Amino acid sequence: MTVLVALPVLLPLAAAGLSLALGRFADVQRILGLLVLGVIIADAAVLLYASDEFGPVVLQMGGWPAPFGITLIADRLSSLLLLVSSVVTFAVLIYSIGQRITDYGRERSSTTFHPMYLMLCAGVSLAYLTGDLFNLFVAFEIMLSSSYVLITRRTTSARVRAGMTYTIVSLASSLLFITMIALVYASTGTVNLADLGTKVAELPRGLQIALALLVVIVFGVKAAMVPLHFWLPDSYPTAPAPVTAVFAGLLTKVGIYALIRTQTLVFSHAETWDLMLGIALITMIVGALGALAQNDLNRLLSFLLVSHIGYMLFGLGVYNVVGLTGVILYVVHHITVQATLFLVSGLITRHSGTVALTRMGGMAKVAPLIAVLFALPALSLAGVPPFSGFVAKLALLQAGIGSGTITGYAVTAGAVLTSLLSLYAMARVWTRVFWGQVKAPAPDPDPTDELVVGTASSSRPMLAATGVLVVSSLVIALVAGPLGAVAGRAAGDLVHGEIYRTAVLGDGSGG
Amino acid sequence: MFGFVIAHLLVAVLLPLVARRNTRAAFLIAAVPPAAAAVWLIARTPQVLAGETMTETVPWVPLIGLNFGFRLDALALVMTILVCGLGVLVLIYADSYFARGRGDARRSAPLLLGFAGAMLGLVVADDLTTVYIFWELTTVCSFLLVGQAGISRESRRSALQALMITSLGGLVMLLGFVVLGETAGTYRISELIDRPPTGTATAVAAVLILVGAFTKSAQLPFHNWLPAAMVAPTPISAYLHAASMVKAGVFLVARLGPIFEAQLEWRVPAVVFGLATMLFGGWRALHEHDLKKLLAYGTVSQLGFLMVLFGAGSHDAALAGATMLLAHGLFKATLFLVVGMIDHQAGTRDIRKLSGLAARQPLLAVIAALAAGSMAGLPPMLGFLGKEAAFGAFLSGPAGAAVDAFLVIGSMLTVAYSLRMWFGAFGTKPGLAQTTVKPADLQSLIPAGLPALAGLVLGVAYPVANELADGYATSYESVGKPAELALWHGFTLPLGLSVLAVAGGLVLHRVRTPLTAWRNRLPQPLNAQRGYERITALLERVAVAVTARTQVGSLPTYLGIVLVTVVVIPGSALLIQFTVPGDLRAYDNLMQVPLSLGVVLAALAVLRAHRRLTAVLLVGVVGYGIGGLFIVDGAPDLALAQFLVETLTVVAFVFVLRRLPERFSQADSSKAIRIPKAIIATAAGLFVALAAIGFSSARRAPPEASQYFMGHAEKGAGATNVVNAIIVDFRAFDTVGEIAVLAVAATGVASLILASRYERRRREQTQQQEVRG
Amino acid sequence: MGERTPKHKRLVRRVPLVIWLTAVWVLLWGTFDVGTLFFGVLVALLVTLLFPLPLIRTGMVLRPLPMLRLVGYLAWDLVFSTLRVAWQAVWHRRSAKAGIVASALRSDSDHVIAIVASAVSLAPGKFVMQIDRVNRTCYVYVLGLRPGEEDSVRREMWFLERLVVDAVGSDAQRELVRGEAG
Amino acid sequence: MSWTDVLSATCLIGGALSCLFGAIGLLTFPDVTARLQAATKPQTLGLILVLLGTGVQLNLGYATGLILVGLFQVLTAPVLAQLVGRAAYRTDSVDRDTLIVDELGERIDREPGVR
Amino acid sequence: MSPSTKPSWTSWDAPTERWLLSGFRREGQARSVLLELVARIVFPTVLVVSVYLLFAGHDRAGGGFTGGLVAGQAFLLRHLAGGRMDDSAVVSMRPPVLIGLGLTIACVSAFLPLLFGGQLLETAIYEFTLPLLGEIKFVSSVILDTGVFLLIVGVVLDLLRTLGSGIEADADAAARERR
Amino acid sequence: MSLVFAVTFVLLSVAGLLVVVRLLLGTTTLDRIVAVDVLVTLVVAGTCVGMGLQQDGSNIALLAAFALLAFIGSISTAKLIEKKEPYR
Amino acid sequence: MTINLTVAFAIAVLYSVGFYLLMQRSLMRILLGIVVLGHGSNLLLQIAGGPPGRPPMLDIARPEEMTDPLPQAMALTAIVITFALTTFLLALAYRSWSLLGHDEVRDDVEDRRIQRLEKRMESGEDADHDSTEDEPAKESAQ
Ligand code: NA
Ligand code: NA
Repeated sequence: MTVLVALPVLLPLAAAGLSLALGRFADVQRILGLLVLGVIIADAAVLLYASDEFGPVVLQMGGWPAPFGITLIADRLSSLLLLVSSVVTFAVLIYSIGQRITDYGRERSSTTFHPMYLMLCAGVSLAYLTGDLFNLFVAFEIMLSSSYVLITRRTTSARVRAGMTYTIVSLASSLLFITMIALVYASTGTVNLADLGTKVAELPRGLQIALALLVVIVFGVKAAMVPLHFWLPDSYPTAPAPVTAVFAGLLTKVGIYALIRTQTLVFSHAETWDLMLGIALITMIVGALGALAQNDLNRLLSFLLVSHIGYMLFGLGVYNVVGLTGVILYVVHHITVQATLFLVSGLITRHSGTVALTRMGGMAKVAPLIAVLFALPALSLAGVPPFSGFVAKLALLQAGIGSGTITGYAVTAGAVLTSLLSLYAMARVWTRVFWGQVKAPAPDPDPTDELVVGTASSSRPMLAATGVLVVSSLVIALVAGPLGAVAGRAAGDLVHGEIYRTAVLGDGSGG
Repeated sequence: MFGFVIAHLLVAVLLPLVARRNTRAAFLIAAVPPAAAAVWLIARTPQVLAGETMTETVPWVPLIGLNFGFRLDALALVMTILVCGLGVLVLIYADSYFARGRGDARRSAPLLLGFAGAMLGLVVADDLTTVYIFWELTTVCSFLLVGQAGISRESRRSALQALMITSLGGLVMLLGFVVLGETAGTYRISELIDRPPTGTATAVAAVLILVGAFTKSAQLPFHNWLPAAMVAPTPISAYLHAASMVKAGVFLVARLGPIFEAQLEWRVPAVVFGLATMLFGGWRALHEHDLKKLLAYGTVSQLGFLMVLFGAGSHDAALAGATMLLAHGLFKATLFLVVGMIDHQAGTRDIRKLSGLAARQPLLAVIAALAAGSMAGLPPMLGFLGKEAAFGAFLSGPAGAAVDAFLVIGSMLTVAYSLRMWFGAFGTKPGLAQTTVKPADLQSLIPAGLPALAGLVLGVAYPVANELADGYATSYESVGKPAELALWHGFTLPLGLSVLAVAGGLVLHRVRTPLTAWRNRLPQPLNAQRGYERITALLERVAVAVTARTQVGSLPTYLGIVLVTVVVIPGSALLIQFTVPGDLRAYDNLMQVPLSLGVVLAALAVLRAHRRLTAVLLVGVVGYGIGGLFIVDGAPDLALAQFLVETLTVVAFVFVLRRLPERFSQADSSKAIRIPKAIIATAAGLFVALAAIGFSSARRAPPEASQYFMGHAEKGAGATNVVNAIIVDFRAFDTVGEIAVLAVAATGVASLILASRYERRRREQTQQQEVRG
Repeated sequence: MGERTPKHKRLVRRVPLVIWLTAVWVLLWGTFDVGTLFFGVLVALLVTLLFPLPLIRTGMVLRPLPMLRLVGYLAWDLVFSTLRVAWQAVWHRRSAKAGIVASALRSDSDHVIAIVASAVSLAPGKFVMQIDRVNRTCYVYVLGLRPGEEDSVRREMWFLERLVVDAVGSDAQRELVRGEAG
Repeated sequence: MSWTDVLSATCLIGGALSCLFGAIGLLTFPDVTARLQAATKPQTLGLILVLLGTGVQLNLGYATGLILVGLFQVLTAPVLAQLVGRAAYRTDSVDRDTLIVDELGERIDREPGVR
Repeated sequence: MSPSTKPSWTSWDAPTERWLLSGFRREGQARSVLLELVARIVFPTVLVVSVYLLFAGHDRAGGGFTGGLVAGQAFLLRHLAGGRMDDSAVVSMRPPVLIGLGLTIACVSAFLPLLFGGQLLETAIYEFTLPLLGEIKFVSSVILDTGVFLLIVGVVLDLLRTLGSGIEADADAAARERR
Repeated sequence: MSLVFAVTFVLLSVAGLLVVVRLLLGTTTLDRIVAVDVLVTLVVAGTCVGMGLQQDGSNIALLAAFALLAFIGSISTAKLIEKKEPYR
Repeated sequence: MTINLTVAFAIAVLYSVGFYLLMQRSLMRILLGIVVLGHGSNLLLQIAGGPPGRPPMLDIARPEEMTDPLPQAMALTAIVITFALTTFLLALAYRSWSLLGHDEVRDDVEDRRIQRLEKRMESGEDADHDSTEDEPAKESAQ
């Protein structure tokens, strides 16, 4: 049973190794990838059921008790995010395979994509599941390093700059991460998260605050919170659609997850966290305004991504069960929807040959299916009911109003404004891309690169994969009731860290 | 009720499958769900009027109070009859209106049905969250219906404007709902009415909710989206922008009025803005040449009227409001459909081009006359009943008198533009050729005629109307004897006001030409359309300005900001609490001094290096020095790894440097850039060092984990080298991850370096092909 | 280029390497017992067979006594030269002169030439800057060279060549070196 | 102090001094080739002496490993000298004024095609 | 490029025999008799040292990681002395395959204890006595270490293939194009 | 005996710092390569002395690896210097 | 357990130098900055374990005189990871050089476009975003 916790990490890692070794057999790579990700979905579902029903599933690696060995733990939050993430990665893999087969035929293998993609999945899974700060660092590095490779794969001159920005900023934040771990270890002598919860509380107050803030910055860079967000809109948009989709959907959320996990388990806040609320407000507004200034579809979506990170920080800032419930719901919703939108953007670009909004038009007539595939997640992102985004947003608004502080009210108002601006941005995309006169596709700006745009049509697997994600986001809305209940319980677990701590350390105090 | 809503939406979702093949069938199929709902509702009327309300709750996300709560009471009944009944008629009308097989038709059928479903859900909602859900659904449907294919820039703009303004209101309203719901602890409207919350929060909620109602119901200053939305096809205007959607705002005020009965913050703005809107809309309608625009401003005016009635918060006003709600829906739908037919058959709806239509289309003229009469408040139409009740509702007190005075002026305007509308459309104008028209078909005439007829019938059968309206009005306690609807109350003041209104209207209609000329000379400081455009332009400006300043696109700046954040935020927290630890020593092992010195010197020298290779070697020395420090520390494993890795790193650099220029390409940047960078870097470096001292001084006990590892390495992990035991056993999982990173990096390097080889190969292939070809 | 050698003979020629590698293994573990030896041979065989180096007919013969002489000479040279250079480093500094002297060797064997060059280079003061393999010439850089000393450098090289050939050279090479020297 | 200690002390001090003189030479000699001489070779001797000095202090099992280290050093130092020296000569890092004889240069000049 | 066909004086020291690589010579690869002699001795020696480090890691400084890196240095030396790496092994294995294999071994080794009823990544220690060889201790985590070792060797070989030979090929191509 | 070790340490440290000075001065890259090589040799010697001081030779293989590393790093850089790229 | 001043000073310098290099435009300098930062952080990680001691090997030292083994293991992992990412970035620098002919991190094209747009807006030329339709489209699609 407990081995199920390690599968989402070890399986893709082993599969990545095999995939690397079998680089010349394209079909084997594809089947291996789909198979492993499929297994992870099932595994995550079981973990979610088990953790919700019987409490966190804990695996002490190597049989060494916590806090000595490395603990993997699937509680409600991590298994929920794991489930959603694996659905997204699965769908994106289908999309990517479809794209490659459409453009290059079945035989052409791509030696790096599949192993790197599996590594990325392993890293994401590990980040969710690990109960150890240093292991979390390792998880981040697996995830990020494979993302570096994916974003610079077959780079063209246009993309190499983006790859640099991304890689360098991520590396800088990784180095801060290591520094933070060193400080943590220097002061507490442990890196087990559950153990840290008790040990950090014994530190002098000033050190606690400094440490908590440093942690916020380290994960804030990954999560793209303003003012640490700059790198994101400069780098994500250039990558091929499936890569951007996974990045946008998952990587920032892993940052958010780490932020939530550490801020609830290791540090604790007695009341509403005004600094975080302020950051949330700025993030929301700066991101939304950034989106309005863009003419590039992918950049617009990237800025919206930043903006909506603000929502998640908002819930964390409120720091109570309602707020955290909202965050969890929002993360679940946003992973799906943001990934979907980038996939749709990929479909649009294939048709139009460009990402410049001003050069597109009339696509609703030419490609009505894409129009539908865009409209639903777009509305969801804008928080329009009855889609998943609305449910999450409502929970956050309730938390904000319920916080009873002026900051809370201000951020709630900001959230409403952001919602309006998001809708405006989406509606503008709609009016420019899908309405108006039909425009002829622009020629492929770089025919030598791997990405085929402007000429090819989208294949069935690509549409199907996007459709699967759209349906997933609808399903999230449909089952929002039970989902909300689970999220609520997960938020309760977060606020009362005892459950996690007991699950990891046992009933004793960790000896 | 939920079943009906779902049925609407489901059929709407599946309808495109039909619409793709056969648009006619699509409209007729689309008419089925509203028809069924209408029949069912009408069958329910007696029970509802008997006070037997039906409720239904479908939980969605109970945790956050998100439920589908429904309740069929008198107000809901009135609205549902309007929504479903008119829905059926409009769909039948649309079937003949839209040309067969056109994209507009394919799109419109499902959207109209979906809209009907949303509207139905909205009017029977008994939960604030439910209200909001359907509210926004109608907004989205409206956006898509107004924009259609968005071919013209005007249609795109109008659709966007309607969307943005109503969404703005919707979101503010949602905020109000949340405030209200969180204050009262329930989102259920009927519960809120039973136990109305009080206090500042409630007042805030009231204002916020009113904003939503104002935008949706096109009240000043948000009115302008409605006339702009007239670019939509006529059946859509008739349904959305006359009969149903724009009513949502006033409906909401009607629905929630009893909760805020005691709040002045609710009643005063509603009445004031309502009156202003009524007058403004009527005034504008008086000058429009486009029949649709004329009707649209008429709608604005009527919505203002309704806002006054529902916002006033009394039994009598509510009675008048419910009556007018019904009346307006009936006559305005008819008028829009009639205009649609004129447009269709005459090819224009400009009253300056239409002439002599009454003779050629007598039936149409009669239908229009019935509707216009109701609009003007002529007896025995339903409109008359409503208007008279309205005049009667504000008789007490000076405030009431003032309201009444404005209402009368508004009604004069209404009479005037009703006349203008009818004569403009059907009258014979001197000096204008008779307009040639195609005959209207029955499928259009019947849907247009039925509501007009209903207005007449309900006016005559005023007890029925009274019963319907009173069912809602009783949710307010009446002060004296409750008013009743009747055609004849005797010679009362309201009757006099009615007469005054009609007479004034006639006069206004006569002097309309000089009036228009005078109006055109007036300066127009208050133009809502320009205001909207200004605001959006400002938004763009702000967006671009903020983005241009925050997103500078320069990596050094970004990294600088990250570092400044590190120094400022946790750094200040650290500094405030920093105390020099008592056990601070200069060194622990003498060898640390020369090694550190070497490391420091080499590191500083890197900054001054101009040759790449020199810099690399210096960094290598730093690495070897660190390795030396590791040895001194008693970490041979680490030192070994450090030396090996350092060497490999240097070699890797050297491999790459073979191809790169000898010196760094970057010219030395100016002092103005270098110095801030140096300051930031130094501050950040000092922060880390200080933090290292501060944090390491906080630990008192040796780490348990390490003690455990030392105790268990030999027996448990089979190793006397504890570090190795940790690497391959205690924390073997880290090792697995670490080698994964290595594998990834190697793969990435290969993918980057070999890319040029692939490109070269491809280039050579194409060259060869060119040579051959 | 492959002259066909029987397989077993080729294996035999790998034996010295296997012995050397086994010795290294044992040196590393620092324990001399059957187990270490067994695994040493195993590892040595594994390395030799997995990464085989091309076989070269060296004709080298190891002669212990001359070998000792060579080592002794090198050690002495190392110490002596170090002292000399240290002296120069402290007292002569910047005025130190040098020269590059061409010195033709007599043996025509990669091994001998390489070993001689290495041996010369080991001690401070001089090193082989370049070998002209075809012309069997070493270009020796000599620190502190005084004018007219070129021939003594060449003589020293020949002396060293003789020591090397005596220690590891084949009989034919010894013949050659002695003949020319005589 | 046993005789091993005396031997060990001599070796250690001698080795360290050798290293120090090498370092001084590295600092004071005028050009790369001279410094190369001065630096790398005394290090070889110094290292060997230090290894020896330490080796007699340790027990035999450990000391054997030191032989390997010394062997590596002896093997690799000449190769490095040749490569660095040649590179210095080629990149004109050798101070020609200090060379009283340059038979390599003469030979290269005699053969015009050779770079 | 001068019109002369004479090789640069730096290649005068090319050995006359094949010292390092069987049956493979590379155009333009600078050779040096001293370097090749040393590489010929040092290369297998260092491989033995690396294997020693792999097994000695349990009790002394070392382990799969350092062992692999040391073996990598051996290959690096060979690359410097002799050029291309592909033919260096009898079993010619592309570096990515080696990397993949190493990673797979490491991951699979995590699951092995499950077969014997242990925990994931648990270590089993087997001690047995063999005739002649004496007491042998086998610690199962050495499998993980071996995976690490292989992977690291693969990584270094891959770096030599790409950063080493790959960039050199680019340089050659650039030179050809310039001509 | 530990005095001898200490003196050795000091001498080696001084030598190391002198080498670092050369490293910083240059003037050519080859000088720096030589300096790095010497520096690693000094670290090897220092480590060796340290082992003697602690009477613990269990990590001698480490020294073998170090000695080799200095060599490999140095020759690779030296080879780079020697190779004059035509584009320069 | 407080770390000593010598090492703290070294850490301060290493981090400062690393951060300064990180803020340069030359990718090679940035890369060196990352390597230096890596050194600094690894040193910090190792030092976080406490003062120097004997190597943590059970057969040659007693547990109480050993250094803390856990930071060593973590620092080892960190060293490897830094190395891996360094080589990757190095390859990226090379790729950048061979594609673009330089290895500098230039500013983002699209961000620059928005800054130009902002300048134009300020000078009042182009207030309406909708009219960007006529603007020459962005340099590339992807
Ligand atoms: Na392309
Ligand atoms: Na072990």
